[in-house]
Amino acid sequence: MDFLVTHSPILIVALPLVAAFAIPLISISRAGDRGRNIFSLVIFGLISFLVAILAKNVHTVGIRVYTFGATVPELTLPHGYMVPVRIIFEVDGMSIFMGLIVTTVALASLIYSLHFMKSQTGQARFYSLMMLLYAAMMGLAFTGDMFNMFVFLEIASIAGAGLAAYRTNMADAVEGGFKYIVISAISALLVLFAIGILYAQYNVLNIAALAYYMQYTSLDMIALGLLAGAFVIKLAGVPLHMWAPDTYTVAPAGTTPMILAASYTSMYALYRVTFTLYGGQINTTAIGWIVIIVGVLSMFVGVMMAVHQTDIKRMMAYHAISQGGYMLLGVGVGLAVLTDPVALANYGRDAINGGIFHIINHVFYKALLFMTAEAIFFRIGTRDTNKMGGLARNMKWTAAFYVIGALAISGIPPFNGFASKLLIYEAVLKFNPILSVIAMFVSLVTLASFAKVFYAAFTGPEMPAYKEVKEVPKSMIIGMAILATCVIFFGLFPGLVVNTIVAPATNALINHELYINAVMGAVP
Amino acid sequence: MSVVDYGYAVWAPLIWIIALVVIGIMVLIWRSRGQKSYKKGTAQTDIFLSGTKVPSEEQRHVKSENIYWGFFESLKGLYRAMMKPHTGIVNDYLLWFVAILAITILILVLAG
Amino acid sequence: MRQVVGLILLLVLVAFLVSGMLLIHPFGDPSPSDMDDYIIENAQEETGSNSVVASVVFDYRGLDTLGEATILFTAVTGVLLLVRTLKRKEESS
Amino acid sequence: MEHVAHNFPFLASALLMGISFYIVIFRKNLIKLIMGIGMLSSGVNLFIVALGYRTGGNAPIYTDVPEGPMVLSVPQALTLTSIVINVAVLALMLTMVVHIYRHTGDIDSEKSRKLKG
Amino acid sequence: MLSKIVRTVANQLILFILVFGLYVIAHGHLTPGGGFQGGAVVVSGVVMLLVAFNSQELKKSLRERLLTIMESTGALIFAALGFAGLGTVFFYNFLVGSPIFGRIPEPGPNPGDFWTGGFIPLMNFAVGIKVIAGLSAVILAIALFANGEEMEE
Repeated sequence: MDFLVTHSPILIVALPLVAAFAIPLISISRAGDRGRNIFSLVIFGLISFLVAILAKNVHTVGIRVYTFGATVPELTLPHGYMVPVRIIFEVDGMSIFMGLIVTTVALASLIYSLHFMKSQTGQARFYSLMMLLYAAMMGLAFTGDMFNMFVFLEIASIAGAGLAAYRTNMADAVEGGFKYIVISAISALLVLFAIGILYAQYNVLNIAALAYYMQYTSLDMIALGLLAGAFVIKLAGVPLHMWAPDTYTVAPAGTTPMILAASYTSMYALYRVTFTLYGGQINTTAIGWIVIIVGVLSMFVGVMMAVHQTDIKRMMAYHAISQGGYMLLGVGVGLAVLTDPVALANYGRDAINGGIFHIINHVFYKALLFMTAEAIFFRIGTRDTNKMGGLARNMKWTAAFYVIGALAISGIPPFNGFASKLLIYEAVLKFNPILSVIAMFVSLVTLASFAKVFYAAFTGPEMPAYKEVKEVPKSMIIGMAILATCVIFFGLFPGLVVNTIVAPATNALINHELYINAVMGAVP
Repeated sequence: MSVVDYGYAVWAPLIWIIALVVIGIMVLIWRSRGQKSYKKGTAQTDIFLSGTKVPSEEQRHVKSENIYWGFFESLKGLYRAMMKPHTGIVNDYLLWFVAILAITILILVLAG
Repeated sequence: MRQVVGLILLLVLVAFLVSGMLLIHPFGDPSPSDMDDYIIENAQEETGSNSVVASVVFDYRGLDTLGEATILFTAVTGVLLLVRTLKRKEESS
Repeated sequence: MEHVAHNFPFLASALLMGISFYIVIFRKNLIKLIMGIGMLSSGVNLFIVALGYRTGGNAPIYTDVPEGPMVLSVPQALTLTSIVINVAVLALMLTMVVHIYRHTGDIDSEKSRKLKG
Repeated sequence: MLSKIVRTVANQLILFILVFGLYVIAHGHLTPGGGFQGGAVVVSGVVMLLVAFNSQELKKSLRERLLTIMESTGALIFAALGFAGLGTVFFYNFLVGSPIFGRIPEPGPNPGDFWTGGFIPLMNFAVGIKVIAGLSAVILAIALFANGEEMEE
């Protein structure tokens, strides 16, 4: 038990890697597909247990550091030196928050895929890539080293692109995957260039050490611009969002939520860079306003494009962009007032709370919605809402889950979307009322567009073509039920969630001295 | 534990749900006091299009592209402007990317 | 039009990059270099390897190399997944 | 001016990045786009490996090394990693381009486009 | 399928390329080189065979099943060497001071001793196996796919 607590940060990342390496061997061995599925489920159960242990540990004892190759995990600095030489994992409230999100979504996606993937070829490599994507996201959330972050970013990009292009018999699938890999490769290379600039000035690669030595020269400005742009295009913020609908639309069912979660791990990387790496040095108003403007644009353009769509998954992808704008708005407001303690205590902390709380809410209900859309595609073989109608008569569970997700995303109480959106409204109203009004209007249009799709797809007379459509199989229903339960629970007990996992994440973002001291020891 | 307290506002879902249930019960009571002679399936409920033949159910279902027709019609200009950047060409995505990078670095350098 | 605006902004970006390059420490004397000095001094005792690069790649930054190998594995898996045979019929497209 | 003479490798890498940006923006051929991405990564690798150079330094390998300073070793390790990453990404991209050509009979990014709006 | 001269020369040359690649892999902790570089050298020989013979001929000898097993095994060995240090810390160089590869060279310039480096030579071997199998699989798969054939599933 003590062993597990000590080594949980690396075990959480290394076990999926080993599982991904072993899955091809297992599925060509005598165990076959069945053995491989059981193996994946067992590994995921173990990892979820480890994540729970680590979360409890981090929330009680504070930041955990893990130095690779040292004689003890806490030995971050070699004796007599003030530079960390080895790679360090640093797990604070924000990291473990992302870890909880990713683990829940990945578990649901895996269970959902089990039946969805039957009668497909290349299943072994599919599950291997899913494991790799999960491991990359966890590593990106846990790492405390800039170059290591770049490596995990690349793993996530390649695995996500391979999964998005899975249906190679459809031309648009390959195109969506290709756009994703091109965007990811170029943004990752710019991140590497920025890392090179930082390394040239301070000769360290550790985030805490960089923040400790940071002087914000004009080279650091260029590096900050490159990092911010690269992470914004990875999290699909307007006007850099155009790849997201193409990729989310074509990705097969279980993987769309995971690619969505991957985009929010890059949002975590953006917060890590802006708050922790640069937060101590600069007056963050400029970068804060950049984030706010990107957020407002994302909310408005995303939702306006979404109402217009007829492809159901494309509409949901545009809504994902629009909801990402809420998070950027909330955290951007907090970032803009970060250097002003009065405003921060007054509303900035609530704004960051709302923005971060919205990440977990949105990932859960958007993953649920994507799964319902893929369930429809699984049964009737089309994503075009013009061809749908009367599906609720035969697919009752899917319709119910769709209604839950739609009410949650459009901020109808008592579902979880309302709790976080209310936080954002209240806080932003004090910062700048116009932004809050825009946010409420966007929420309204969201409800309208989901009502439209619900009417077109689920209600209405029974279409003659879909008379013998059946409900989707059990494993898919279980996968959706997990997320629906989370949505309702988070809606009913928002206070519990905010106080337990969201507040530590906010504190971790605001008090970056703690993050630095965990590695550099003395107070800067 | 179910309550979020912002210091200046409070959101309590359970209380909200209780209120919802109470209102629902009141609505049901009100509805039960309605007209009793209403029967489904009789001539009372048929559609009457001034004698012309009523189309079948499948044709009556409104397709999703026809919903909110007026909304899109009134915002045609906005949508034309908004569809223009969404070309779907990967080179344009990268053009946007480079442009935003340049503007961001410019703003940061100017802000100091 | 689009070409012109794109070219101008591209030139702005390149100008920023070039001006940034002029601000970096002169080519040939990296300063500060604490981390690398530590590694060059202590690599032999700590890892027993003559090649400092090898000790950095596999010992000091071993996780990066694990990630690197993982990336290669990921790419191979993705390529073999994309060129797989579709004989067992997949979902209706 | 002497700065230009000193930092020539850094300037070369920046200009290489600029050229590759021009390629990936204004060349519609997908193969040329992939070549541009390869050039971009070459520029970044050149920049990082040039960061670690010491004037008159030897390779940081103690086997029969002559006396003198040693160049920094971490940038070389980072470049090694990023080169392998670049190989992996390009292989995946080329496979996808072959698929796109199979489906649409064209590798022009505008003519072979299915998703828009 | 090129001319008989080319095929004969390639058949003889592949042996030398293989030996040189293995040398680069084995001395990665003493000289420039290592797992990735040596693996790339070996795969260049595979590419030469691919040019000399055509892809169907090569497919007969390099089966996808074999390549998959080799690659997964190499990756698993590499990860296992990291896990083996878990007694202290992940990636702890636990072989320094042990009989195998455990010697410590005298500081400063020295002629170099093969039995040094802790787990670095073993990791070089694991990465070498992995790179050889992976890159050969990629090249073969793309070559076959471009000719419109398929590797066996």
